[in-house]
Amino acid sequence: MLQLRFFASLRDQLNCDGESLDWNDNFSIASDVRKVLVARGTPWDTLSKSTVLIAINQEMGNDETTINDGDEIAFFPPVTGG
Amino acid sequence: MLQLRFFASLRDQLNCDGESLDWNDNFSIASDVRKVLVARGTPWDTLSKSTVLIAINQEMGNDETTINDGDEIAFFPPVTGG
Amino acid sequence: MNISISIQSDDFSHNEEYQKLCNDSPRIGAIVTFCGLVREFDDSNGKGLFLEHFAGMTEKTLENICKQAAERWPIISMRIVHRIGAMELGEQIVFVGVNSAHRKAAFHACEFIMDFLKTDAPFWKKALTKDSDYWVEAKASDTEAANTWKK
Amino acid sequence: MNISISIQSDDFSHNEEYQKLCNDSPRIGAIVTFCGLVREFDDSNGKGLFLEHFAGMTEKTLENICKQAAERWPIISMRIVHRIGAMELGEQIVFVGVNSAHRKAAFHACEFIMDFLKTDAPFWKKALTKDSDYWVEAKASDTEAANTWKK
Repeated sequence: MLQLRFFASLRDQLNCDGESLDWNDNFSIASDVRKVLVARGTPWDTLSKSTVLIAINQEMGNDETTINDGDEIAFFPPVTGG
Repeated sequence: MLQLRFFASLRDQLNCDGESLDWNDNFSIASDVRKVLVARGTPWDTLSKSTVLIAINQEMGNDETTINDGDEIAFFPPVTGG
Repeated sequence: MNISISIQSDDFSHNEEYQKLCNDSPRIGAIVTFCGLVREFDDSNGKGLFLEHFAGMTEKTLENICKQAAERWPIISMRIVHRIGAMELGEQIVFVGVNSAHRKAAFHACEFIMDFLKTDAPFWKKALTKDSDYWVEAKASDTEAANTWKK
Repeated sequence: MNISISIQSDDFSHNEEYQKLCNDSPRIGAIVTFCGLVREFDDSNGKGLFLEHFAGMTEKTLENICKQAAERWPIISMRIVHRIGAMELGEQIVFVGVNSAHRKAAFHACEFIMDFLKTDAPFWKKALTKDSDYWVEAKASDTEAANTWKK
Protein backbone atom coordinates (compact mmCIF):
# COMPACT_ATOMS: atom_id res chain seq x y z
CA MET A 1 0.00 0.00 0.00
CA LEU A 2 1.16 3.54 -0.81
CA GLN A 3 -0.16 6.62 0.94
CA LEU A 4 -0.60 9.45 -1.57
CA ARG A 5 -0.97 13.08 -0.55
CA PHE A 6 -1.83 16.18 -2.55
CA PHE A 7 -1.34 19.78 -1.47
CA ALA A 8 -2.39 23.34 -2.25
CA SER A 9 -3.55 24.13 -5.81
CA LEU A 10 -3.02 20.50 -6.83
CA ARG A 11 -5.33 19.28 -4.06
CA ASP A 12 -7.91 21.86 -5.13
CA GLN A 13 -7.72 20.73 -8.76
CA LEU A 14 -8.01 17.06 -7.80
CA ASN A 15 -10.54 17.85 -5.09
CA CYS A 16 -8.71 15.24 -3.04
CA ASP A 17 -6.09 15.56 -0.31
CA GLY A 18 -4.91 11.99 -0.38
CA GLU A 19 -5.70 8.36 -0.97
CA SER A 20 -4.35 4.89 -0.37
CA LEU A 21 -3.11 3.13 -3.47
CA ASP A 22 -2.57 -0.64 -3.60
CA TRP A 23 1.02 -1.65 -4.10
CA ASN A 24 1.72 -2.99 -7.59
CA ASP A 25 4.79 -5.09 -8.25
CA ASN A 26 5.44 -3.03 -11.38
CA PHE A 27 6.11 0.01 -9.15
CA SER A 28 9.79 0.85 -9.00
CA ILE A 29 10.26 4.63 -9.17
CA ALA A 30 8.04 7.63 -8.39
CA SER A 31 7.12 8.23 -12.05
CA ASP A 32 5.40 4.81 -12.13
CA VAL A 33 2.84 6.14 -9.67
CA ARG A 34 2.55 9.44 -11.46
CA LYS A 35 1.74 7.59 -14.72
CA VAL A 36 -0.99 5.50 -13.09
CA LEU A 37 -2.65 8.66 -11.79
CA VAL A 38 -2.32 10.60 -15.06
CA ALA A 39 -3.91 7.68 -16.91
CA ARG A 40 -7.14 8.35 -15.02
CA GLY A 41 -7.68 11.37 -17.27
CA THR A 42 -9.08 14.77 -16.23
CA PRO A 43 -8.43 16.24 -13.67
CA TRP A 44 -5.62 13.78 -12.82
CA ASP A 45 -3.68 14.54 -15.99
CA THR A 46 -2.64 17.81 -14.30
CA LEU A 47 -0.04 15.61 -12.56
CA SER A 48 1.82 15.32 -15.84
CA LYS A 49 3.00 18.94 -15.53
CA SER A 50 6.77 19.15 -15.19
CA THR A 51 6.40 21.68 -12.37
CA VAL A 52 4.72 19.15 -10.06
CA LEU A 53 7.06 18.27 -7.16
CA ILE A 54 7.29 14.87 -5.51
CA ALA A 55 8.28 14.07 -1.93
CA ILE A 56 8.83 10.49 -0.80
CA ASN A 57 8.45 9.93 2.94
CA GLN A 58 8.65 13.70 3.49
CA GLU A 59 11.91 14.15 1.61
CA MET A 60 12.10 15.91 -1.71
CA GLY A 61 12.53 13.40 -4.54
CA ASN A 62 11.83 13.28 -8.25
CA ASP A 63 10.47 10.97 -10.94
CA GLU A 64 13.53 8.71 -10.63
CA THR A 65 13.37 8.23 -6.86
CA THR A 66 12.97 4.56 -5.89
CA ILE A 67 9.73 3.76 -4.09
CA ASN A 68 8.79 0.88 -1.82
CA ASP A 69 5.61 -0.63 -0.49
CA GLY A 70 4.49 1.43 2.51
CA ASP A 71 5.92 4.74 1.30
CA GLU A 72 4.14 8.05 1.59
CA ILE A 73 4.28 9.88 -1.73
CA ALA A 74 3.28 13.54 -1.85
CA PHE A 75 2.61 15.59 -4.98
CA PHE A 76 2.49 19.36 -4.83
CA PRO A 77 3.06 22.58 -6.80
CA PRO A 78 6.22 24.69 -6.43
CA VAL A 79 6.43 26.04 -2.87
CA THR A 80 5.73 29.69 -2.06
CA GLY A 81 6.43 30.19 1.65
CA GLY A 82 8.52 32.77 3.42
CA MET B 1 44.48 79.40 9.40
CA LEU B 2 43.92 75.63 9.31
CA GLN B 3 42.27 73.68 12.11
CA LEU B 4 44.07 70.35 12.59
CA ARG B 5 42.50 67.42 14.45
CA PHE B 6 43.95 64.09 15.57
CA PHE B 7 41.99 61.03 16.69
CA ALA B 8 42.35 57.74 18.55
CA SER B 9 45.81 56.10 18.60
CA LEU B 10 47.26 58.97 16.59
CA ARG B 11 46.06 61.51 19.15
CA ASP B 12 47.53 59.36 21.91
CA GLN B 13 50.90 59.16 20.15
CA LEU B 14 50.98 62.92 19.51
CA ASN B 15 49.49 63.63 22.92
CA CYS B 16 47.47 66.29 21.12
CA ASP B 17 43.90 66.34 19.85
CA GLY B 18 44.27 69.35 17.61
CA GLU B 19 45.92 72.65 16.90
CA SER B 20 45.58 75.76 14.75
CA LEU B 21 48.18 76.07 12.02
CA ASP B 22 48.86 79.35 10.25
CA TRP B 23 48.00 79.33 6.58
CA ASN B 24 51.07 79.23 4.34
CA ASP B 25 50.81 80.28 0.72
CA ASN B 26 52.84 77.21 -0.24
CA PHE B 27 49.94 75.00 0.95
CA SER B 28 48.07 73.50 -1.96
CA ILE B 29 47.20 69.86 -1.18
CA ALA B 30 46.82 67.86 2.05
CA SER B 31 50.27 66.29 1.81
CA ASP B 32 51.83 69.77 2.16
CA VAL B 33 50.45 69.94 5.71
CA ARG B 34 51.42 66.38 6.45
CA LYS B 35 55.04 67.16 5.43
CA VAL B 36 55.20 70.22 7.68
CA LEU B 37 54.05 68.11 10.65
CA VAL B 38 56.37 65.17 9.88
CA ALA B 39 59.32 67.61 9.69
CA ARG B 40 58.86 68.31 13.41
CA GLY B 41 60.44 64.92 14.13
CA THR B 42 59.37 62.44 16.83
CA PRO B 43 56.49 61.82 17.61
CA TRP B 44 55.10 63.74 14.61
CA ASP B 45 56.92 61.57 12.09
CA THR B 46 54.28 58.88 12.83
CA LEU B 47 52.12 60.92 10.40
CA SER B 48 54.31 59.69 7.54
CA LYS B 49 52.74 56.21 7.82
CA SER B 50 50.80 55.30 4.69
CA THR B 51 47.93 53.99 6.83
CA VAL B 52 47.14 57.44 8.25
CA LEU B 53 43.82 58.70 6.87
CA ILE B 54 43.00 62.32 6.09
CA ALA B 55 39.60 64.03 6.17
CA ILE B 56 39.16 67.57 4.89
CA ASN B 57 36.13 69.41 6.31
CA GLN B 58 34.74 66.09 7.56
CA GLU B 59 34.94 64.35 4.20
CA MET B 60 37.38 61.58 3.50
CA GLY B 61 40.25 62.83 1.34
CA ASN B 62 43.84 61.88 0.66
CA ASP B 63 47.28 63.40 0.15
CA GLU B 64 46.22 64.91 -3.17
CA THR B 65 43.06 66.64 -1.91
CA THR B 66 43.18 70.42 -2.46
CA ILE B 67 43.14 72.48 0.74
CA ASN B 68 42.16 76.06 1.36
CA ASP B 69 42.66 78.60 4.12
CA GLY B 70 40.03 77.94 6.81
CA ASP B 71 39.80 74.20 6.24
CA GLU B 72 39.57 71.63 9.01
CA ILE B 73 42.03 68.82 8.37
CA ALA B 74 41.74 65.63 10.43
CA PHE B 75 44.35 62.87 10.64
CA PHE B 76 43.44 59.46 12.04
CA PRO B 77 44.25 55.75 11.95
CA PRO B 78 42.10 53.23 10.00
CA VAL B 79 38.61 53.13 11.47
CA THR B 80 37.39 50.21 13.59
CA GLY B 81 33.72 50.82 14.41
CA GLY B 82 30.70 48.56 14.01
CA MET C 1 25.17 24.81 17.54
CA ASN C 2 21.49 25.27 18.39
CA ILE C 3 18.55 25.07 16.02
CA SER C 4 15.06 26.20 17.00
CA ILE C 5 12.21 25.76 14.52
CA SER C 6 8.61 26.66 15.21
CA ILE C 7 5.62 26.34 12.87
CA GLN C 8 2.65 28.07 14.42
CA SER C 9 -0.59 29.85 13.60
CA ASP C 10 -0.13 32.45 16.37
CA ASP C 11 1.86 35.60 15.79
CA PHE C 12 5.35 35.65 17.33
CA SER C 13 7.38 38.17 19.28
CA HIS C 14 10.31 39.39 17.19
CA ASN C 15 11.81 40.77 20.37
CA GLU C 16 11.70 37.45 22.21
CA GLU C 17 13.43 35.75 19.29
CA TYR C 18 16.07 38.48 19.20
CA GLN C 19 16.66 38.30 22.96
CA LYS C 20 17.23 34.54 22.74
CA LEU C 21 19.79 35.08 19.99
CA CYS C 22 21.46 37.78 22.09
CA ASN C 23 21.86 35.84 25.27
CA ASP C 24 22.93 32.34 24.44
CA SER C 25 26.74 32.73 24.38
CA PRO C 26 29.38 35.36 25.30
CA ARG C 27 31.02 34.56 21.94
CA ILE C 28 28.24 36.26 19.97
CA GLY C 29 29.42 39.32 18.08
CA ALA C 30 26.77 39.55 15.36
CA ILE C 31 23.05 38.88 15.08
CA VAL C 32 21.20 39.07 11.78
CA THR C 33 17.44 38.75 11.61
CA PHE C 34 15.06 38.56 8.69
CA CYS C 35 11.34 39.10 9.04
CA GLY C 36 8.79 38.76 6.26
CA LEU C 37 5.51 40.69 6.46
CA VAL C 38 2.27 40.46 4.48
CA ARG C 39 2.58 43.48 2.20
CA GLU C 40 0.04 45.26 0.02
CA PHE C 41 -0.64 43.47 -3.25
CA ASP C 42 -3.04 43.57 -6.22
CA ASP C 43 -3.26 47.38 -6.19
CA SER C 44 -4.53 47.39 -2.59
CA ASN C 45 -7.16 44.82 -3.50
CA GLY C 46 -5.35 42.28 -1.28
CA LYS C 47 -6.76 41.52 2.16
CA GLY C 48 -4.28 38.96 3.41
CA LEU C 49 -2.76 35.53 2.96
CA PHE C 50 -3.56 31.97 3.92
CA LEU C 51 -0.50 29.74 4.48
CA GLU C 52 -0.75 25.99 4.05
CA HIS C 53 2.12 23.59 4.78
CA PHE C 54 3.04 19.91 4.78
CA ALA C 55 3.33 19.19 8.52
CA GLY C 56 6.33 17.02 9.29
CA MET C 57 8.13 17.58 6.02
CA THR C 58 8.30 21.32 6.74
CA GLU C 59 10.15 20.88 10.03
CA LYS C 60 12.51 18.25 8.53
CA THR C 61 13.31 20.48 5.57
CA LEU C 62 13.99 23.56 7.68
CA GLU C 63 16.21 21.61 10.06
CA ASN C 64 18.14 20.25 7.12
CA ILE C 65 18.61 23.77 5.68
CA CYS C 66 19.91 24.98 9.07
CA LYS C 67 22.36 22.07 9.27
CA GLN C 68 23.67 22.90 5.82
CA ALA C 69 24.13 26.54 6.86
CA ALA C 70 26.05 25.42 9.95
CA GLU C 71 28.38 23.36 7.78
CA ARG C 72 29.23 26.42 5.72
CA TRP C 73 29.55 29.09 8.42
CA PRO C 74 30.53 29.17 12.12
CA ILE C 75 27.03 29.70 13.49
CA ILE C 76 26.16 29.62 17.19
CA SER C 77 22.35 29.53 16.95
CA MET C 78 19.64 29.63 14.30
CA ARG C 79 15.98 30.33 14.97
CA ILE C 80 13.12 30.00 12.50
CA VAL C 81 9.47 30.82 13.16
CA HIS C 82 7.03 30.38 10.29
CA ARG C 83 3.34 31.05 10.62
CA ILE C 84 0.55 29.08 8.95
CA GLY C 85 -3.14 29.85 8.48
CA ALA C 86 -4.72 33.23 7.84
CA MET C 87 -2.80 36.51 8.13
CA GLU C 88 -3.84 40.08 7.47
CA LEU C 89 -1.88 42.80 5.69
CA GLY C 90 1.06 44.01 7.77
CA GLU C 91 1.27 40.85 9.88
CA GLN C 92 4.50 38.95 10.43
CA ILE C 93 4.80 35.72 8.38
CA VAL C 94 8.31 34.43 9.00
CA PHE C 95 11.33 35.08 11.19
CA VAL C 96 14.86 33.82 10.59
CA GLY C 97 17.58 34.82 13.05
CA VAL C 98 21.22 33.77 13.14
CA ASN C 99 24.06 34.64 15.48
CA SER C 100 27.79 34.15 15.17
CA ALA C 101 31.07 35.63 16.34
CA HIS C 102 31.37 37.29 12.92
CA ARG C 103 29.02 39.41 10.87
CA LYS C 104 29.64 37.86 7.46
CA ALA C 105 28.76 34.40 8.76
CA ALA C 106 25.54 35.72 10.32
CA PHE C 107 24.52 37.66 7.19
CA HIS C 108 25.24 34.86 4.76
CA ALA C 109 23.69 32.08 6.84
CA CYS C 110 20.50 34.11 7.34
CA GLU C 111 20.22 34.85 3.62
CA PHE C 112 21.03 31.20 2.75
CA ILE C 113 18.31 29.91 5.08
CA MET C 114 15.73 32.29 3.60
CA ASP C 115 16.69 31.40 0.03
CA PHE C 116 16.28 27.67 0.61
CA LEU C 117 13.18 28.13 2.76
CA LYS C 118 11.67 29.87 -0.27
CA THR C 119 12.45 27.04 -2.70
CA ASP C 120 12.49 23.86 -0.57
CA ALA C 121 10.18 24.19 2.43
CA PRO C 122 6.65 22.93 1.67
CA PHE C 123 4.60 26.08 2.32
CA TRP C 124 2.01 27.45 -0.08
CA LYS C 125 0.47 30.91 -0.02
CA LYS C 126 -3.07 31.62 -1.02
CA ALA C 127 -3.75 35.30 -1.72
CA LEU C 128 -7.03 36.57 -0.26
CA THR C 129 -8.45 39.57 -2.10
CA LYS C 130 -11.71 41.51 -2.09
CA ASP C 131 -12.74 39.72 -5.30
CA SER C 132 -11.37 36.20 -4.99
CA ASP C 133 -8.77 33.90 -3.49
CA TYR C 134 -5.98 32.38 -5.57
CA TRP C 135 -2.79 30.39 -5.07
CA VAL C 136 0.37 32.45 -5.38
CA GLU C 137 2.69 31.39 -8.23
CA ALA C 138 6.30 30.49 -7.45
CA LYS C 139 8.86 33.01 -8.71
CA ALA C 140 11.79 32.11 -10.95
CA SER C 141 13.88 34.69 -9.06
CA ASP C 142 13.58 32.57 -5.89
CA THR C 143 14.94 29.51 -7.68
CA GLU C 144 17.79 31.59 -9.07
CA ALA C 145 18.59 32.96 -5.60
CA ALA C 146 18.89 29.44 -4.18
CA ASN C 147 20.97 28.32 -7.15
CA THR C 148 23.61 30.99 -6.56
CA TRP C 149 24.63 29.14 -3.36
CA LYS C 150 25.22 25.93 -5.32
CA LYS C 151 27.97 27.43 -7.46
CA MET D 1 12.94 56.88 1.55
CA ASN D 2 13.67 57.58 5.22
CA ILE D 3 17.06 57.61 6.94
CA SER D 4 17.43 57.68 10.71
CA ILE D 5 20.91 57.88 12.23
CA SER D 6 21.62 58.08 15.92
CA ILE D 7 25.02 58.25 17.63
CA GLN D 8 24.53 57.84 21.37
CA SER D 9 26.23 56.62 24.53
CA ASP D 10 23.05 55.07 25.93
CA ASP D 11 22.03 51.55 25.03
CA PHE D 12 19.19 51.26 22.50
CA SER D 13 16.06 49.15 22.22
CA HIS D 14 16.38 46.69 19.36
CA ASN D 15 12.63 46.16 19.57
CA GLU D 16 11.80 49.85 19.18
CA GLU D 17 14.01 50.03 16.10
CA TYR D 18 12.36 46.92 14.66
CA GLN D 19 8.86 48.23 15.35
CA LYS D 20 9.63 51.47 13.54
CA LEU D 21 10.86 49.49 10.53
CA CYS D 22 7.69 47.35 10.67
CA ASN D 23 5.17 50.13 10.76
CA ASP D 24 6.22 52.82 8.35
CA SER D 25 4.57 51.60 5.14
CA PRO D 26 2.08 48.94 4.00
CA ARG D 27 4.50 48.19 1.14
CA ILE D 28 7.04 46.56 3.49
CA GLY D 29 7.53 42.86 2.83
CA ALA D 30 10.99 42.32 4.32
CA ILE D 31 12.96 43.65 7.27
CA VAL D 32 16.60 42.77 7.84
CA THR D 33 18.40 43.84 10.99
CA PHE D 34 22.03 43.57 12.02
CA CYS D 35 23.17 44.00 15.59
CA GLY D 36 26.79 43.96 16.78
CA LEU D 37 27.57 42.97 20.36
CA VAL D 38 30.74 43.24 22.45
CA ARG D 39 31.96 39.65 22.41
CA GLU D 40 34.56 37.84 24.51
CA PHE D 41 38.11 38.55 23.41
CA ASP D 42 41.70 38.02 24.54
CA ASP D 43 40.94 34.57 26.02
CA SER D 44 38.33 36.01 28.37
CA ASN D 45 40.79 38.68 29.50
CA GLY D 46 38.64 41.34 27.82
CA LYS D 47 36.37 43.51 29.97
CA GLY D 48 34.78 45.72 27.34
CA LEU D 49 35.29 48.37 24.72
CA PHE D 50 35.55 52.13 24.54
CA LEU D 51 34.26 53.68 21.31
CA GLU D 52 35.55 57.05 20.12
CA HIS D 53 34.22 58.86 17.05
CA PHE D 54 34.63 62.05 15.02
CA ALA D 55 31.37 63.88 15.78
CA GLY D 56 29.89 65.47 12.69
CA MET D 57 31.89 63.47 10.19
CA THR D 58 30.36 60.23 11.51
CA GLU D 59 26.79 61.34 10.85
CA LYS D 60 27.67 62.73 7.40
CA THR D 61 29.47 59.51 6.44
CA LEU D 62 26.66 57.24 7.59
CA GLU D 63 24.05 59.32 5.80
CA ASN D 64 26.11 59.16 2.66
CA ILE D 65 26.40 55.36 2.92
CA CYS D 66 22.61 55.08 3.33
CA LYS D 67 22.03 57.28 0.29
CA GLN D 68 24.33 55.08 -1.76
CA ALA D 69 22.43 51.99 -0.59
CA ALA D 70 19.14 53.63 -1.60
CA GLU D 71 20.51 54.28 -5.08
CA ARG D 72 21.30 50.60 -5.50
CA TRP D 73 18.20 48.98 -3.97
CA PRO D 74 14.51 49.92 -3.56
CA ILE D 75 14.66 50.66 0.16
CA ILE D 76 11.80 52.16 2.15
CA SER D 77 13.66 53.00 5.40
CA MET D 78 17.10 52.62 6.92
CA ARG D 79 17.91 53.01 10.59
CA ILE D 80 21.36 53.12 12.16
CA VAL D 81 22.15 53.39 15.86
CA HIS D 82 25.81 53.37 16.89
CA ARG D 83 26.94 53.69 20.47
CA ILE D 84 30.01 55.56 21.67
CA GLY D 85 31.82 55.51 25.01
CA ALA D 86 32.32 52.53 27.32
CA MET D 87 30.53 49.21 26.84
CA GLU D 88 30.78 45.93 28.70
CA LEU D 89 30.90 42.42 27.29
CA GLY D 90 27.58 41.36 25.82
CA GLU D 91 26.32 44.91 25.30
CA GLN D 92 24.89 46.12 21.99
CA ILE D 93 27.27 48.33 19.97
CA VAL D 94 25.53 48.94 16.67
CA PHE D 95 22.18 48.41 14.97
CA VAL D 96 21.48 48.59 11.25
CA GLY D 97 17.95 47.89 10.03
CA VAL D 98 16.56 48.09 6.52
CA ASN D 99 13.11 47.44 5.11
CA SER D 100 11.91 46.98 1.56
CA ALA D 101 9.17 45.31 -0.44
CA HIS D 102 11.69 42.58 -1.32
CA ARG D 103 14.01 40.45 0.76
CA LYS D 104 17.10 40.61 -1.45
CA ALA D 105 17.08 44.41 -1.39
CA ALA D 106 16.79 44.42 2.41
CA PHE D 107 19.54 41.82 2.88
CA HIS D 108 21.98 43.42 0.49
CA ALA D 109 21.42 47.00 1.64
CA CYS D 110 21.89 46.00 5.29
CA GLU D 111 25.13 44.15 4.51
CA PHE D 112 26.33 47.02 2.29
CA ILE D 113 25.71 49.59 5.03
CA MET D 114 27.59 47.49 7.61
CA ASP D 115 30.52 46.90 5.24
CA PHE D 116 31.00 50.61 4.56
CA LEU D 117 30.31 51.59 8.16
CA LYS D 118 33.24 49.31 9.04
CA THR D 119 35.67 50.93 6.59
CA ASP D 120 34.48 54.54 6.21
CA ALA D 121 32.74 55.75 9.36
CA PRO D 122 35.18 57.42 11.79
CA PHE D 123 34.79 55.22 14.85
CA TRP D 124 37.69 53.74 16.78
CA LYS D 125 37.54 50.91 19.30
CA LYS D 126 39.76 50.70 22.33
CA ALA D 127 39.86 47.24 23.91
CA LEU D 128 39.68 47.30 27.72
CA THR D 129 41.25 44.24 29.34
CA LYS D 130 42.18 43.18 32.86
CA ASP D 131 45.83 43.98 32.09
CA SER D 132 45.75 47.00 29.81
CA ASP D 133 43.83 49.04 27.25
CA TYR D 134 44.81 49.13 23.58
CA TRP D 135 43.47 50.43 20.29
CA VAL D 136 41.98 47.73 18.10
CA GLU D 137 43.73 47.26 14.74
CA ALA D 138 41.73 47.54 11.53
CA LYS D 139 41.19 44.25 9.68
CA ALA D 140 42.10 43.66 6.05
CA SER D 141 38.99 41.48 5.72
CA ASP D 142 36.81 44.54 6.36
CA THR D 143 38.47 46.46 3.53
CA GLU D 144 38.03 43.45 1.24
CA ALA D 145 34.34 43.17 2.18
CA ALA D 146 33.72 46.81 1.22
CA ASN D 147 35.71 46.40 -1.98
CA THR D 148 33.49 43.56 -3.21
CA TRP D 149 30.65 46.10 -3.65
CA LYS D 150 32.82 48.27 -5.88
CA LYS D 151 33.22 45.59 -8.54
